[in-house]
Amino acid sequence: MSVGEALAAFNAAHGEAGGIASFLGKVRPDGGVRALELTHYEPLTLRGMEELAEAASARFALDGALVWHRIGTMRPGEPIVLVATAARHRRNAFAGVDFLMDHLKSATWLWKRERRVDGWHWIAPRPEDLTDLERWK
Amino acid sequence: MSVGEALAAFNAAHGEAGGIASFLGKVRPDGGVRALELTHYEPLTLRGMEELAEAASARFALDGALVWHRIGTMRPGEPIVLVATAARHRRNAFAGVDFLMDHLKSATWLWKRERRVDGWHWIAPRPEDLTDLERWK
Amino acid sequence: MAVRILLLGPLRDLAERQEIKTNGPLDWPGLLEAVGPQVAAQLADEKVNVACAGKVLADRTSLVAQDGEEVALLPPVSGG
Amino acid sequence: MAVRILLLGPLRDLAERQEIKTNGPLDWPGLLEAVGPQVAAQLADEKVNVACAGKVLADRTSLVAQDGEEVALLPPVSGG
Repeated sequence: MSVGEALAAFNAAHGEAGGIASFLGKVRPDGGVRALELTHYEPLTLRGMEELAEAASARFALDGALVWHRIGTMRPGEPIVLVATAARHRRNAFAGVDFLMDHLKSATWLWKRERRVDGWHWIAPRPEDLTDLERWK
Repeated sequence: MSVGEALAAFNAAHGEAGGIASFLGKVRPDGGVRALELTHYEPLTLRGMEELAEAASARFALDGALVWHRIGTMRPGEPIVLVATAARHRRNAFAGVDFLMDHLKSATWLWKRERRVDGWHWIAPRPEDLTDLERWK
Repeated sequence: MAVRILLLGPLRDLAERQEIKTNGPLDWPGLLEAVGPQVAAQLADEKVNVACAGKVLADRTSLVAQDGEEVALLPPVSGG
Repeated sequence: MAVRILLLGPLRDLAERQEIKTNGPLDWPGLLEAVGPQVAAQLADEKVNVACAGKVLADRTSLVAQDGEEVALLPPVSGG
């Protein structure tokens, strides 16, 4: 299922929602990045993402939430993450996507490394990612 | 062109952007709304939307912006408005969509009325729409 | 050739017409007279903008529309 | 049947292996010994979480893993 198909299905599933917000994150080609690799810990990662979607739905009165994250090796321009929310009011839909992305960035069991010309480099969360996460506490 | 096709084309056109945020606004079926009618003033509306997209692009360092608004009569569940932004960083993409939607709601030459069981009613901007707009000043 | 006065949004319903034609040049007092008392009362609200020849006027009372030009009365908007 | 210790993310590279097997029951001092000094040094950082049998431990030093259970060493995450 492509990103477009997933969004179309999510939209069709929420015909009564006033608004649908989404975010698609892709591998950026800058900094000489040749590839990105995402790994997870299967017994924890999916369950954590399900709990995250439930937390967002309750907190922002969402009609629904879509939370996708790829694992494996991806090349520049390829999608990594797709989040969508359906809500009665647009500000709730926005806040839901914002909340979900901040938690996928720095509070989900995923590890990211990039391959540059000189080999693989692990990516630590940036200080601003952690500041972003603090906003929801 | 459907909403899904428009988003897919926008995504394809911005392969180098790290993130793409979007918002789709639809006619809500609640409050007994049978139909929504949007009118515009042709010599001003499109030009105003183009200026708005340029302002958002400059302000949030966007790689691109998609701003669509339908006019005419729409039924519950149908799309009214579609906004998408491409940016290097997700917070910029989010802010761009938020900014564009606030301005489409209450600072674009569009007038909205809804048909309920007792006839047509003009919709004035809500006080919170104007407060939302103030945030960007 | 005349001045076309276009009524947008709720003003269209209030006036029960979409358009009024009158002879130019048309200034602000002339506009208030041409649209009739009901619409003129609405124009007392500064949130109703006036455009002439495709430009919104910063000062509505400075209106001078020539024959062949379009004047648009733009009440508060609501899109999205 | 043994305790499997799984190394995630950067710890996998540091240890140059993905998995260490040892005999249960395995407690916190036993874990530090089993993983070797380099990984043990990383575990001094409280931001490295430890899960046992699919649950993240609130207090890592309370670890008691039985034979057949999986222990996962979870360094700081970075997704999205």
